[in-house]
Amino acid sequence: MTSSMEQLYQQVILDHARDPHGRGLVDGPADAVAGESHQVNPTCGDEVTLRVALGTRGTVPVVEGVSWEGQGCSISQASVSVLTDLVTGQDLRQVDEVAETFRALMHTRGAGLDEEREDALGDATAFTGVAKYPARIKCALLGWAALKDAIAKTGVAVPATASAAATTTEEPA
Amino acid sequence: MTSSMEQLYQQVILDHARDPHGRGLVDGPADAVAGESHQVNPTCGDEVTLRVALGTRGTVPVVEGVSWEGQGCSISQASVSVLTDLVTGQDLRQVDEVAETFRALMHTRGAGLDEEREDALGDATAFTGVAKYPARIKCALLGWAALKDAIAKTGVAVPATASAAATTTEEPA
Amino acid sequence: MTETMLSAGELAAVRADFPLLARTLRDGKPLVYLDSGATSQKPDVVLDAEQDFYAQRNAAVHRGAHQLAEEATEAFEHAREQVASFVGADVGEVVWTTNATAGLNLVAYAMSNATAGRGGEAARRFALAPGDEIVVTEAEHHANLVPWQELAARTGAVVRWVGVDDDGRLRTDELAHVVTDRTRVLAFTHASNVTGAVTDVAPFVARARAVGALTVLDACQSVPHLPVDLHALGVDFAVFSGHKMLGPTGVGALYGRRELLEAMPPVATGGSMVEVVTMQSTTYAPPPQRFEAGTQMVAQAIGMGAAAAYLAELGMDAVAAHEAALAAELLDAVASVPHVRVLGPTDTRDRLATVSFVVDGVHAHDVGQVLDDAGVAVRVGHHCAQPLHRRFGVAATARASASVYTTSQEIAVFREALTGVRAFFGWDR
Amino acid sequence: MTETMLSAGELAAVRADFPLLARTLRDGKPLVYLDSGATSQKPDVVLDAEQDFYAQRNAAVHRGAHQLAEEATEAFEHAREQVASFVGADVGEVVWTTNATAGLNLVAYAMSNATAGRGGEAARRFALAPGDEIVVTEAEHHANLVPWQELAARTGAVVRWVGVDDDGRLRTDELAHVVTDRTRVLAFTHASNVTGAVTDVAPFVARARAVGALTVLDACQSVPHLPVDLHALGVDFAVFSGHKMLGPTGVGALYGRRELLEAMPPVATGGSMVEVVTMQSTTYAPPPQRFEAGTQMVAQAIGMGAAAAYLAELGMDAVAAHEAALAAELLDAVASVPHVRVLGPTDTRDRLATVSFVVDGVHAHDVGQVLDDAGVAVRVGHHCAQPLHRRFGVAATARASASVYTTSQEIAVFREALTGVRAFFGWDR
Ligand SMILES: Cc1ncc(COP(=O)(O)O)c(C=O)c1O
Ligand SMILES: Cc1ncc(COP(=O)(O)O)c(C=O)c1O
Ligand code: FES
Ligand code: FES
Repeated sequence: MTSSMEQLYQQVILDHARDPHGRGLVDGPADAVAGESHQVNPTCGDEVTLRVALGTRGTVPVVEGVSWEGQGCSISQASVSVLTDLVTGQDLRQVDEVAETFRALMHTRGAGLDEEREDALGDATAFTGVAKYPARIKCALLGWAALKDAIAKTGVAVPATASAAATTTEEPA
Repeated sequence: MTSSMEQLYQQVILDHARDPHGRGLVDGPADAVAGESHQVNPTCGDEVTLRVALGTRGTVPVVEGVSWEGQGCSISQASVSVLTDLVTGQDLRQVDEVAETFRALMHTRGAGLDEEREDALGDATAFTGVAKYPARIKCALLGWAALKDAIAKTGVAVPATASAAATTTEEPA
Repeated sequence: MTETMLSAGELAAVRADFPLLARTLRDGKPLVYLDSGATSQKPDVVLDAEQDFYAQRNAAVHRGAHQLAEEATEAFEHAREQVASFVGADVGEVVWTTNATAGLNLVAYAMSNATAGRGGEAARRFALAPGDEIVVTEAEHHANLVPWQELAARTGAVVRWVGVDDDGRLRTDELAHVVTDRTRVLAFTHASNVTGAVTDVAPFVARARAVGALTVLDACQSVPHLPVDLHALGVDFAVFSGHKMLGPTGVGALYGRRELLEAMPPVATGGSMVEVVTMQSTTYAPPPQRFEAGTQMVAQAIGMGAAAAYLAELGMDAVAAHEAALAAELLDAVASVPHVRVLGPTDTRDRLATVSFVVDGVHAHDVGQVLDDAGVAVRVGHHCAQPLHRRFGVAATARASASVYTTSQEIAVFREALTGVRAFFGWDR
Repeated sequence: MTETMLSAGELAAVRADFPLLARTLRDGKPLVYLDSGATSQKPDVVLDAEQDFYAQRNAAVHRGAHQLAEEATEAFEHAREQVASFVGADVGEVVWTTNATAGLNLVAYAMSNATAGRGGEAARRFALAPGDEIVVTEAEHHANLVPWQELAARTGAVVRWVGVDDDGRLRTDELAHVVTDRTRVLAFTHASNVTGAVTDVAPFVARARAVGALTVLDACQSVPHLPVDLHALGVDFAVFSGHKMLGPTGVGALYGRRELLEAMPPVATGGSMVEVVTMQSTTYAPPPQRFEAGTQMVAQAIGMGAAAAYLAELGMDAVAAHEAALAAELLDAVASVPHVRVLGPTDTRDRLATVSFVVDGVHAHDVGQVLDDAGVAVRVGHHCAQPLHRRFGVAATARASASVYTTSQEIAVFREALTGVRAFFGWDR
């Protein structure tokens, strides 16, 4: 076993893959705003359907629940499982930040991010080793792509981040 | 000047090219059977239109006249000029034989044919050197292709050659 | 055919011809290349043929008066002869294409163009009308399915298909009712890139002839591995790729019976395939040039010719026999590992050394990753055959595929690595 | 741009990179290659890039889980970046094609498919209706004329064209009345492969935008010789070939503005360009993959990337300046020989070092043969531009065309050989 392989398949990943969280599509609370997205990884044909339920905390939109269904490799299944844990209960600005951080992690070729940013990722830092395997990056991002699209489909706008808001009124992508 | 170049552009060829025989389409005798063909050399776009008038000598069909019009390089112009001289007055079996011999000459890569066959070609043996230049073979054959097609268009069958007739009743191609 | 491997000496000599096989991977592991079904490695004679062309005679073909152009044209047309004779075709029946996919698209678009009236009366035999049927099989690579779906969508024709049995064999018994008087095209694979099953071509050709349909053979996987004689098979069209038969990327061939190519309208148009061009209209050159628009993949065609000559020199009977023995070893290897299921025939009759399988509880991509870590390169995914995978109720498989340079030792390394896969993912502990 | 040649030392260094230039011909004559307009010679870095790929990382791209496949994919996509940045495009806007001809056909067939309803609502902007107009120019290579004639024949659209003036320049003044509200496509060359005239693109783009027509630029002859920035030019589509820009045969590129590629339906279909395939129907991948069906010309793309990097390293300003000086020398050479007439501009402003000419009384092919005998390789014929030749009342010309590796000495040999042509055929004695 090479060390990059051990970094790829960290125990956290294997555990999430065998026993994924959020699997099985459920309807959110009746008063939640729902969005759903179906994404295909064209290189392998694997698919995920992800549903998000948004509520509000004060005036801020928050993710009340995530559920999904799909098939894919251990990386993709673990990733969407970890995502479910990470974003549930977070407000949309936080979700947007964590998603961007995860995307950034996937472009580090395995080097990882600085400590502060990694902290925000929790269990998702286990995916650092994936970035060494270009063919697997799409696996790790499949669920995140579905989440982004599902939130977009709710029609609820992501509030601008503090820094973004300071310089521009445009929504962060 | 290389020697293959001298063999390519023999004086006979240069002379025929400058002063070609049979150029200018004419109507054959009223009682002749006429055929006409237009051929294009796709590699250069040059063209020839050739008209043949057939009569009979006894029961044997003979070429009474050849005339043509077209544009092309010196090799093509000389070749159709020499062709005009060679086939006028010949019966169709002879024409067919000389055409086949000329085609054979073009596949000798400049080595030429045996003396007996070359004799039948007369001035056309001057084209021996052309066969060393694959790109020019089509030039030399352009008029001959038009002749073959023009004769075919008359509808007059080429009588079987002695040898061919002995083994098959099929028309020689 | 006897299943006799190349001797150790012969095989060592073959392998020495392939520079890439000497490569090592991360952590210094030797490469075990079992992905020849996707693309083959290339022997020195192929690389040298391309280099020699570029360094000695590179020029535009069929155009120039100068010596380089003559030499380039001669090398290019010689390559066409090499490829034609390798598959039992006449030289005028071979059209260069980018790959097999392009060859299939060429036929499909020619039919479209004929349907739009291009090519006149002679091309009418290629025209389709709404309700006409195009028959494919459930085993096809997307390259021999999607172009026909698109042709159907453009013309109003309908796609039907012959099924696959539980062993991965084509349901030849269905030909009688699926192929009917309405069938205009019967497009089918000579050998599946997933199951490795080799098709018995005769009943397909017979049935197509009986109803007057054109046959289109996907010979991508057969030409590199089996003796193929297209005239003897009697198909109307066939396609194959250079890169799968030890040749370069970027080149393939379309075979078409001469009288069909002569009647078929062009698809891509441009330079070198025309006769007379005016601003208003254009006339076209005879085949094969009519189908070769623009500057061709000259160096690659020459490389493909060299690959055909290399295989012919080895002898396709010897190649096929070697690979038949490898097929048995591959099947043995996967059968020896518990919880591994093969898609396709598990006997060695009429099959390639291409074995696709699933490991219970482990996604194919994860299987491939573990094998890769042991230096073993296999393909994972649907192998561009989603319907066939769906037929077997799986989304993806891992596929080990061999070629003439593959050794028994390599298959042993593969077997060993496969043995550890389930344990790695926490099963069977 | 100043017309400064590369210094003798720089030029010697460049020439040392091109193995073929050292070749001698029949009778030991050194080669004088003045046929770069047809195809260029290739530097070692290009040959090495291909060889290195085959010997080190050959594998199917975008597919495998194994290390070779990862490395191959990375090299392939890196090449796309190299080519994109060389022409001022984004990486996702570059589609690999076999050659420029294939790129033009791709756009024309995509429009056909859109007309047939493929690609749905988003693709409607590409659909043509009877009476719609496609405007080309009289200077086009057949590759940028015949595909549009065929598109017109398939859809009922009409082809119109912008003329050429006596100097060989496009009649920009005609744009205002030839390009109208009915115009859907304006396809024109960036530089003529016959006259060498370089087009002032801006008025074409401006007029097309004013009427809402798509612009298609044939950049085959500009990209190898001039700095080209497609974003700055503002065209919608552009095509060019690898083999003319020091790259391999068998590869080219289609540039398309991102939003157009995103809306455009596929043409060739098959593996690697799909998302979900069932026996009944198929969904397609985003661009550029949507337009890249089947196994790509991977080694050639990598070679084309290396060629772009090589030219970028030389600097396209330096290349253009060197060639501008060569253009002046070529024009001088032909002007010095009596009874020689040039087709195209005789000044050096906005023109390539490509000079086509006729010798009174001597057919172009015979001119070429005499030059060939002196070791000088030129192209003869209509250069795939019959209408342009007809415009000037000739069927064929001889064409001398230079590249970055061409020297003044070579042009002197050409001039010397040209001087003897008429005498050889018995004129002027
Ligand atoms: C101006 C121009 N356009 C198009 C082409 C066609 O290029 P290719 O043959 O590489 O497709 C050429 C070269 O032949 C050309 O010079
Ligand atoms: C059976 C089969 N058909 C068609 C193809 C397509 O070949 P290519 O990608 O070379 O066009 C392949 C290979 O991918 C194949 O295995
Ligand atoms: S292999 Fe399909 S998502 Fe990972
Ligand atoms: S060059 Fe055209 S016929 Fe000789």
